[in-house]
Amino acid sequence: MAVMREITYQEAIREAMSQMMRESDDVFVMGEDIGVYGGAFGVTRGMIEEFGSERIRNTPISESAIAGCAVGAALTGMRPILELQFSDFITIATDQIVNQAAKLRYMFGGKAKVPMVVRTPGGSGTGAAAQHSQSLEAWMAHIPGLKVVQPSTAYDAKGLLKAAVDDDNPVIFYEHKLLYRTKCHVPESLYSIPLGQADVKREGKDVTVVATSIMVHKALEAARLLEQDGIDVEVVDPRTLVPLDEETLVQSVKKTGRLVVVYEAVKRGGFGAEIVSVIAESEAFDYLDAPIVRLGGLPVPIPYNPELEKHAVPQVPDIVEAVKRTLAYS
Amino acid sequence: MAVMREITYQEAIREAMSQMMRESDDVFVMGEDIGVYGGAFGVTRGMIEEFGSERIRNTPISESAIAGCAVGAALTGMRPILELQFSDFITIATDQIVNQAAKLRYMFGGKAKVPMVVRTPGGSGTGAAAQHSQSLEAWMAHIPGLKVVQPSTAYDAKGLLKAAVDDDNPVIFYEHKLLYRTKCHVPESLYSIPLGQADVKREGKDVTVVATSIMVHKALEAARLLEQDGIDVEVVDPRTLVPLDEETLVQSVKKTGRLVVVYEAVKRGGFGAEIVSVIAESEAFDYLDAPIVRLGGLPVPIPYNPELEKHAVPQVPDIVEAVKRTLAYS
Amino acid sequence: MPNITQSTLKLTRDEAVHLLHQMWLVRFFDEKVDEFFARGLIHGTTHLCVGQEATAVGACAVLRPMDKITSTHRGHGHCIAKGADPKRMMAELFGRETGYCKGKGGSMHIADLEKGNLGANGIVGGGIPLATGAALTSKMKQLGYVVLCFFGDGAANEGSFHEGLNLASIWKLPVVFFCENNQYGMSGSVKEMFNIENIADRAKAYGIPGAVIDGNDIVQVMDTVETAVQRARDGHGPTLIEAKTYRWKGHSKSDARKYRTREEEQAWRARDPIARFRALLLEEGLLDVGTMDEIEREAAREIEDAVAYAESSPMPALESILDDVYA
Amino acid sequence: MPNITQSTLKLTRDEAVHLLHQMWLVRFFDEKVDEFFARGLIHGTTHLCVGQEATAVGACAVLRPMDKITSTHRGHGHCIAKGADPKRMMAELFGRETGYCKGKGGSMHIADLEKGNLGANGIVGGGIPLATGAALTSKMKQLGYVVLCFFGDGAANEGSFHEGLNLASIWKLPVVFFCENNQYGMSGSVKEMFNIENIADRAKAYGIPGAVIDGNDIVQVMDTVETAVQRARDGHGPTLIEAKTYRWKGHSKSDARKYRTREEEQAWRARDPIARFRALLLEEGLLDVGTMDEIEREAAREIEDAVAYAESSPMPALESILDDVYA
Ligand SMILES: Cc1ncc(C[n+]2csc(CCOP(=O)(O)OP(=O)(O)O)c2C)c(N)n1
Ligand SMILES: Cc1ncc(C[n+]2csc(CCOP(=O)(O)OP(=O)(O)O)c2C)c(N)n1
Ligand SMILES: [Mg+2]
Ligand SMILES: [Mg+2]
Repeated sequence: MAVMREITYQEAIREAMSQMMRESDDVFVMGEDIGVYGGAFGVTRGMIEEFGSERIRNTPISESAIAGCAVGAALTGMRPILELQFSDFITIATDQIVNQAAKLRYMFGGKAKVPMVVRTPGGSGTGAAAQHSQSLEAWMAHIPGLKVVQPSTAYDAKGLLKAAVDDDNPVIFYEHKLLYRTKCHVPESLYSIPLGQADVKREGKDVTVVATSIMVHKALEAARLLEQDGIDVEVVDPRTLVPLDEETLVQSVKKTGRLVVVYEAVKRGGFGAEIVSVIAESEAFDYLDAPIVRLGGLPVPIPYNPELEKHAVPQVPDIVEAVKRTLAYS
Repeated sequence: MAVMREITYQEAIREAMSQMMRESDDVFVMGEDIGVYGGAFGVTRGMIEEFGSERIRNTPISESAIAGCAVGAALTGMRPILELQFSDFITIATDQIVNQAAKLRYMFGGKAKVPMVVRTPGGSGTGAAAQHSQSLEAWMAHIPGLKVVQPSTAYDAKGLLKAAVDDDNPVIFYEHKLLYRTKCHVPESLYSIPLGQADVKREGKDVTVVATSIMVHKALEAARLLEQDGIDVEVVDPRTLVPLDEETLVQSVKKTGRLVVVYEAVKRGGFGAEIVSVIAESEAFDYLDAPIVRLGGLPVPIPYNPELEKHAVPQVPDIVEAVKRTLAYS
Repeated sequence: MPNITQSTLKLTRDEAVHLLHQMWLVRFFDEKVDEFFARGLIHGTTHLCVGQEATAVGACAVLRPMDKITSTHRGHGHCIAKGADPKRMMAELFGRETGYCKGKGGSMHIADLEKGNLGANGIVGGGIPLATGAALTSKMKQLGYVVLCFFGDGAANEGSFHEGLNLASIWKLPVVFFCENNQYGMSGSVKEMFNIENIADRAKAYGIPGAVIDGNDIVQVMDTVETAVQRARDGHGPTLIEAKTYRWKGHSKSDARKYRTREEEQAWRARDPIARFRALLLEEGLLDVGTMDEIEREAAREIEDAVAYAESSPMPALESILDDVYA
Repeated sequence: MPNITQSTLKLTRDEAVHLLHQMWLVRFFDEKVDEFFARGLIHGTTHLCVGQEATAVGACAVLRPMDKITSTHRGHGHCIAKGADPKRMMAELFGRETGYCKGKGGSMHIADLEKGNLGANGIVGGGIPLATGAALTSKMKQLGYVVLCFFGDGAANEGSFHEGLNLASIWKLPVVFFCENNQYGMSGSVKEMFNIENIADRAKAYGIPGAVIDGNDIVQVMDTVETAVQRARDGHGPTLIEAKTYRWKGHSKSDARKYRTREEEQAWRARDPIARFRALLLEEGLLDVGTMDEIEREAAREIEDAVAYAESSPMPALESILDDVYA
């Protein structure tokens, strides 16, 4: 049996971009410090050497203009990939993403399309504090016209990025800083994972844990621990928030009768609330044997101190405890 | 009995601002066209004549700078009220509101305070189409450090605005364009309605309808229609999303056993999802006799055509139907 | 910094006819819209460019069909000037299925991609980065087109103006930034909102040429835009043009115009760009009064036709509401 | 547009001692931080201002205690120069309860409100509108203070720069915009990101004075800032100062500095602002070598003390995480 190649999440993203750029001249990357610097997290490292500065476009620190420039380029036939250095900076480009990219097609009666991808790292854990550690994917998922992707593994990242670039709509592609160095098997050739297909990362029958991004890994670890107590956890990774694969979520809950939703974003108003609501409104409601449990970030800006920082978002023991709590309910 | 004075929502807001400005020199208003023009919706009409252009500050069309300027002024001892002409334009000032105003205090270890109010009209119904009709309050409610208010009546608007200006934190105060001309009794003297107190706008025992902003009025109208069918609807208006009066919501659902949540914002990822989740996680879960029903906006940008525009957000018949649906469930 | 020099453009008779006809179309279109709004027949809000016909028509007149524009909330003139059909524009304002946006966009969002109009924009300054991006496509794909970006004086104080012009300058993109300085934002006067005489002076901040022109003189507009377009097409990057003009009407439907005097309005009405163009054509002997009157009547008829078309067009089906969110 | 003229500032001996001491404090602080990061003893990221001591110290030296500053991600120098205690700064970097932000802010968010430092900022350009607002308070309450707003060359391409400067100009606010042009953003060179020679030329776009100075010459920095501060205090509004300087270290902790040459770095190191100031003081006969060496040693000791203080300070309690979100 051949050894399966393993590469990092970061390499998978770079590989996907490079392969797509080789296939189509319409695809290019723009962003701050993505040239010789290789991007703040090294994702584009080496790409300017292969593709040159016309297609790996280093931009000024002008998030609003570069986002709008991507929209204008997409509207006229290019397929730009915009690297926004930190997802917190979407706050500076919000108008261009939310009022322009998301709405142009509809406002124009269907005559335009805006095929662009905003790749941007979210999440805490690097000690960069409150303005560089947010998880604001719920905002984007609230906006009709946008699609929202949150890959949790290198494999998913490559395939979902291919689908995102091929998609004719603006896609916000949330990477997670702490996942960049995680590895798994990733095929060399280009492949696509359709947007809107959840992935059951672990099958189980006792309780469903729906987790996104880095929380998928924490949920899997919690599942391994719980297995020792004879608890069989199903871990479902939606992978894309928009479109959301409601069917897979509903089926899982109907099977297990218990639901824990785990996300890193601030709990209040996070996308987990939407997942809870989808279940509470669905036919799965009748199958619920316990109240739904939601684990999300504390209602605080992300603090700097490393211990506080960890404490601000759900950790493995929190998930273990939540699963036990929901199972104890009767 | 003396006749009770009725004034409009718009007048109530103006009166509150004027009374507070007479009481304190620290309070002032800034925004686009709020001077002789009186603001895009006429809310500040006449104020520049009383308070002069130093305290009713007409700004350039620079949403990011004026929001940041308000933050800087608040940080150093003023209590600015920023009128953002349309709440959609928060997208241009997002960084200053979300990364600065909301977080400064925490990031500085509690040494700063940012007592500012952003007053801004949201909602559809004026034919202004997709870039001028959004309801993005869910975004702000997701951000620790911000408070979020959505008054549904002139009475509430005056009292909540007083509380918002007195509050030492940044408060996003969402007005609704279609409510500006609605009237009700409003006391002349200044009064405060504490942030975080829901208001039961109508008591009932069969089903709880939690509605926000203009949907409160639609829910009340639906309740009147349903009364004719012998259905007794309780209408709860949270009034402030942050802080959220969870207690009142939970008690109401425990009483009625059925919940319909109605909001104008896009259903997917709207704040109604948070309300559903709060109930689904609470002790009220056990009292639920039917799946929760959520009514929110369709997943579309707000269209221009008036019929389509109405169709994009919940209307009275939708609420009537939803209530009947939840009651039919068994 | 290079400067744009004015020369006298030589117009052919056909061009003169076309330009005058377009100016009247723009004027009559917006006057008709004004009337319908007043009568409550049109929904929403609108921003009329009556008095500003020379900028829209003049600037678009020197573009090639493949060239593109980005427009603003005050965009009917740009749209007509770039070749749109007033019928489908009026239908859009009436919210009809036959409108440019199938009734979903309304006045602030009319786009006509086939003719190269990348759309009006409800966000002040919102079109500036878009124009930059469209110019980037032209450059990267070597398509040879130029993008003309319209915006108002008010927009020049948005961050998107600053960032967009800088980006276009450093990347030498084929875009012309055309500021219609009509002296006011909604109510904010340029005298209060700027501490400089000319907005075009900001060109220096980006190392690009700037030009201040009389926006009510269509020949000057054409001349200046042509030089800037040529420069852009030749790969030398953007230019910032500021055309001084005036909107005769209020900002939008309900505007008591307290922020300006009736005298000021009269003074600007006396500089009517259409009357001035007529006088020039007469002086130059290009067109006689009878011909010009007929052009005017013809334009008025077209707008009546547009109204009839709009009124008789069907409303969009309610179910269409869910269409066209995603491609 | 008025221009700022340079004159030779006369320093007293005490002032000289103070300035030199501060420059060394800044340098030693950041060199120590660099070392601790390399050894993995400090968490997160950091941006060092080694090589830029003359701008921070010079600009703050001419401020009064009541005056305020806004700072940036590269803010340790500004903070020390405005009077902060290095102990509490270092404690913050160590995430301790005794730090300026109780361990919640870290390097990018240190603020010292008592001394008038309204905070570093993790958002490039984010502090510019804040400075404008703080200046508005001064004006509205007639408090007489001036706000000095630090930002980098990279920030000058953010929309907040444009909007903030325009607002401060039209409202004639008491604020001085001080651009530390260290030639690069993270990796983007000013040569690529601007199509103009001097960022200060952008002052013309707002009708305010601009000045380009040698940011490694502390006397020139003081001189220029003093003129601008006086102008602001007198009610004449803002000034834009551009100080050309250089950061000796990489942008942040992991930077291979591929975007610039080692030769360029050497050339700038040769213009060391501290060495130049020492040479000047010697030349003017204000301080002798022995005294200057002692100042240097004293500063080094203070930074050692700061480290000891930080290391021995307690970590914040986990429960404190929920504190201070709301007032
Ligand atoms: C970002 C943004 N801010 C404010 C508004 C509200 N608004 C619409 S038009 C306008 C004035 C624009 O002035 P200018 O750019 O000079 O264009 P004009 O209306 O004079 O043509 C304002 C403030 C808006 N649509 N978008
Ligand atoms: C809005 C925003 N964009 C990007 C970044 C990432 N970033 C941090 S510092 C920096 C470079 C800033 O350059 P400059 O303003 O010249 O300051 P310097 O680092 O040179 O002192 C960048 C791009 C950020 N923190 N904020
Ligand atoms: Mg204008
Ligand atoms: Mg720099």
